[in-house]
Amino acid sequence: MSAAPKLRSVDLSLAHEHGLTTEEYQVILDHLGRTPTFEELGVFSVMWSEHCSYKSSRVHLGRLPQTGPAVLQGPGENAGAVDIGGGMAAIFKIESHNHPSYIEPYQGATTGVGGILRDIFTMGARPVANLNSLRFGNADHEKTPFLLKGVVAGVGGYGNSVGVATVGGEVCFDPGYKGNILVNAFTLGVVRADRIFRAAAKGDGNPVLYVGSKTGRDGIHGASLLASSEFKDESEQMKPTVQVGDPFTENLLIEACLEVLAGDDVVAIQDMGAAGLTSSSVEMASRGEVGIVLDLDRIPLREASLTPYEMLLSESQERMVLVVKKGREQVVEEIFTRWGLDCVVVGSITGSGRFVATYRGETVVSIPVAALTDAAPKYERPIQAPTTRPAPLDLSGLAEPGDLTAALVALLASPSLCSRSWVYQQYDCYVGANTVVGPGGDAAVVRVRETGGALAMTVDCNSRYVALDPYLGTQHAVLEAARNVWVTGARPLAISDCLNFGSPEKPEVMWQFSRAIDGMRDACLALDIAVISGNVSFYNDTQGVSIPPTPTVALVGLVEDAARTAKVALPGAGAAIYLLGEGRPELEGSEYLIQRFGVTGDHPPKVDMAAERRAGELCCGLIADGVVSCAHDVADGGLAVAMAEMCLAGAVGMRVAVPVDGRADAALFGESGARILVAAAAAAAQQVEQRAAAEGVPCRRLGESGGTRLVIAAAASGDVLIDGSIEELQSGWRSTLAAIAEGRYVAPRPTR
Amino acid sequence: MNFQVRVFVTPKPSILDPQGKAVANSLHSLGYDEVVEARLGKLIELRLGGADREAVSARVDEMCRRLLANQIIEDYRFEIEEARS
Amino acid sequence: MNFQVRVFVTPKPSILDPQGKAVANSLHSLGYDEVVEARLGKLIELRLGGADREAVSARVDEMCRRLLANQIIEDYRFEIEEARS
Amino acid sequence: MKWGVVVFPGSNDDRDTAYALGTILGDDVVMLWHGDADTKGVDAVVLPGGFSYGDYLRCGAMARFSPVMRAVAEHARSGGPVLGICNGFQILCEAGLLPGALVRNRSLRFQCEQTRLRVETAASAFSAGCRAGQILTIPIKNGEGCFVVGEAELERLEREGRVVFRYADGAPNGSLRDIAGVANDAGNVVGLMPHPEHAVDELLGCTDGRVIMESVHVWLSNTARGDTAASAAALAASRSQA
Ligand SMILES: Nc1ncnc2c1ncn2[C@@H]1O[C@H](COP(=O)(O)OP(=O)(O)O)[C@@H](O)[C@H]1O
Ligand SMILES: [Mg+2]
Repeated sequence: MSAAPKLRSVDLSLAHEHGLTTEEYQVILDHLGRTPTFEELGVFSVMWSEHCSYKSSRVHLGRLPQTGPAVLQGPGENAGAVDIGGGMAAIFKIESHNHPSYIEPYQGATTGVGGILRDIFTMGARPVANLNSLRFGNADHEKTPFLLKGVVAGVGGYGNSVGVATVGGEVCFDPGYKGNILVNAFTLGVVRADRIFRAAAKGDGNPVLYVGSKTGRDGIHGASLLASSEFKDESEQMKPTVQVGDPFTENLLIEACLEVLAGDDVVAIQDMGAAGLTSSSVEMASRGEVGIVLDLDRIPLREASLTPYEMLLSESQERMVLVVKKGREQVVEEIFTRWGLDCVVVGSITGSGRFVATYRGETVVSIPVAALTDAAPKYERPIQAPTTRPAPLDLSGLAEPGDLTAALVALLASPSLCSRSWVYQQYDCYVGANTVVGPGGDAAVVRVRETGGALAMTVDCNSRYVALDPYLGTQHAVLEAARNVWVTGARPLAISDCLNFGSPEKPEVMWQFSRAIDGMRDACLALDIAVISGNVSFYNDTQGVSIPPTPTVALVGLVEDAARTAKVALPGAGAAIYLLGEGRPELEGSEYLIQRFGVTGDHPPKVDMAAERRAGELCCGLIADGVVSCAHDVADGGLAVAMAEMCLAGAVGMRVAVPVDGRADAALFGESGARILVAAAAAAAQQVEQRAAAEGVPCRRLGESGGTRLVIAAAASGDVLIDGSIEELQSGWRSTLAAIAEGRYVAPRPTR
Repeated sequence: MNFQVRVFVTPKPSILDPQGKAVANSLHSLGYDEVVEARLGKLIELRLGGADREAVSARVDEMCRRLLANQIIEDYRFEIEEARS
Repeated sequence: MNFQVRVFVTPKPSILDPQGKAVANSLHSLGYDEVVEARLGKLIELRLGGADREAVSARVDEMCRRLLANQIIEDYRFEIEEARS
Repeated sequence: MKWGVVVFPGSNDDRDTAYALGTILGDDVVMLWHGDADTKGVDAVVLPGGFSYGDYLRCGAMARFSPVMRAVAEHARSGGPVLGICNGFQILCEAGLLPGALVRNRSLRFQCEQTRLRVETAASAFSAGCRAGQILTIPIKNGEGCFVVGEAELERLEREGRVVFRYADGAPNGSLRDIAGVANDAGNVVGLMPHPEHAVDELLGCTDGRVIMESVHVWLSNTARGDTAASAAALAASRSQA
């Protein structure tokens, strides 16, 4: 068929090298009624890859709640959309870029950020905020400094330059990620609800435009894991190469695309993400139930020697495909040209229902679109609960520390709980001029000028909880995210999830996955929120060992009045400190247990969703009504750490008495959920108590802010448990992350 | 003996070089139309001691592989000169 | 004719070069104690056409002065080679 | 009062600057496209922050050749106020409208944080509304914010009272003598690394940046009223102190 030299003739063994199974190859033969061309095999292999087809996860994802009164667009488009009032919508999504970031941390992170940004502005929304969720091996692992520095510089390098504020995120260190780090990137954009763009190609004869950077050999088969030694023999040049991000071009793409989309000329638009030109064209055709024909001779190339196979599969960054109304191509081209971007007609929409590509006058690909999408394999992978369980917690062997202040100082200086400022100070959190609450608190809060309201957003997952119990652990992830949003004064709207797991071919991983989905579903139902977008990342294994299951939850909430939000920092002396909700004496799963004793117990903290919701909604209501403007949830590190964080953020001390039932360390460092600390000015204290009583939320006045020390006593006995100055508390807290990045961090040994 | 080493680290030919592209564009807009391509790399100048040229070469090659170049996206070369001083 | 030009842009000796220092420190911590100093500069490779070496040299010198180097903080040199092709 | 905010390819803070000047301060604002050699009759020009042309070769190196910069230089020569913020400061240095250059932060990292600035002189278009010695809290966000300049030029800057802003708690980036912002010899062109446009909105925390932008009103009314004499006198007075 093609005049271009064939690299290999197509047979079963080549199909295997492309990651297709014998059965899958047979299905391809049946669909085509002939042997596929080399290019067609490439197209099938990427479209049917786990990454593009969700073949192992699709049967489970359907269990997630995907609709609701606020949902304008659920899963299925480039990103999801929710109604935020005033005729406006928020578009958001989280996505993984794990493997590339392990290979080349800087470029892996940049291209991760670039990719998720494109998913947002293709929907017509201006990206306004980025979050990132990062997981590395243990803090003292030899590769951690290199990976941490590279990833953080990459996230910042792209976001800062492209001009979108990075307002929050999370960073975790755990030996379980030492061979497979996680880099999950989130972007949120804002758009008028009636101007949301969807990517369904339509209109026989409408031209297809290629916009943005030229195509090179970047990341060919990045999505489908190429395993072909022949390629290397053929030529060194054939090796798949790392993608490099170009934030400057992306910046121009954003401006140009938003300008084009403000007009009335575009039918559909889609970025070229994983599997590049192929998947973007096929997905648009599939959504619109049309065919598409591409003339590969017109693809702008970085190197003339690219083969049609490479053009179809290249993952070069900063490229988009547009379907434009016939006759309007010039208007569109002119805008892109003014922004200095390549814009070329490369094909058209057809009524054939086929994905067709021609090269030098010959047809190299002709496949029914449905065969690539709807007919893609879908697997019910075997599921098997693990047979071994961690040992239940036996507290008798774990001596309570004599010096609880020192224990708190050590906890604050631990890699998990220390200040993240070394990370987020490398990110521009100001650009856009809407950041009401930036990084350093719970959720970030970004104003929406068009409505006078604001959006709160956070990413959370405690993978230690998930490893102990995927069902409960995932509920915790949703609930912690919700709490982080509630305490800023926002009402949770919807989530986007990034499900990072090991190989789906392992029954135990599929069990974790399935249980995590159930946990996410039940938590979402309890909170009346939907999952509107997300991403599944399987095969996070090294040498047969899977990462801890990590269903990262990105949650977005709505603040009605941007002037009514709360921060973590204590406002000053004389405020009454209240605890909303109540804890149990439980240490299971806590940061304290693992740091100090090196054990976890056999289950995470208990979950009480009704109590979570009551406490959260009370707190949110108090903030929205202007009663309190300082709130912080209790999460990793427990009550004492949460109090210390409020003192450190505000540079003000507090003197409190806490209930102790049994061990003091459990009261101070246990991680029971459904608890929120608020600080209320003296005049508002009564209101807090009355509203808590009316809403049935346990509410206890613990003490007052003031001075320069954190003093925590036991309520019943009056014994002082913790007494530390702000300087003492922050000594290690401030410096640990820089020490990790510079390879100077030495982990203390657990004492037992 | 003292040596002066110049290490050249350049983006691999097939890797996108946004910086080089930008330099070429700028040169064009300044009227230097004769420029066909620009690529931007790093120059690392090292002053170091060593027994002889071969020994230095082996060490510098190791430095390049371990630290100075990222071979996933970059190539390197170096030149060794005996230092005058 | 076609030429291959390599432009070297280096921080002026009087300007502090924190990147060079960081490279030297990293090399030391990897055990390369023989390294006395490292300085980090830029290498700009140009492919361009021109009548002859002199003409190219004059043009490239101008490019350096106008765009490629900032003479407040940087020095530049370049080498011209006739391209094989 | 009408401002022009220049839009280079890769400018990021251009819209934020226009918001600060227009919505918050209530002045008129027009955007000036990099490709047009025209300042459209504005009273003052801002070169905003961002990554013009990706800052790929050197910060500001490519932007200085934009057609609009010819018009900006002309505006500056005739005494019109020009403010360069962050990338804008870098561009002004590259263009030779301000002395010195901005190089990589000593930390080798991008740094985004609040800083405290000390106003060193009221004798510039963008400090005329301040008191010398006044402390302003304004954020920085840059990777190349370390100001360097030759020895002789540095002494001249100091002697002539053209160091407009200094980091009050020590330079976070290694800047010579903690310099955060400088002026040209007439005082009408000012560049600074911190972002006053990101410190104007009550809701977002801090409003110390307003006085920098509002200074231009004072400067222009001095110039209009007394002619250049008033500002020249102020300039001379502050220089003789220095
Ligand atoms: N990778 C990151 N990028 C930006 N901000 C981060 C990152 N990691 C943590 N942060 C910020 O640091 C603060 C503390 O993070 P974390 O301890 O995870 O908060 P929480 O326990 O409330 O979820 C938050 O404001 C968070 O947004
Ligand atoms: Mg929190």
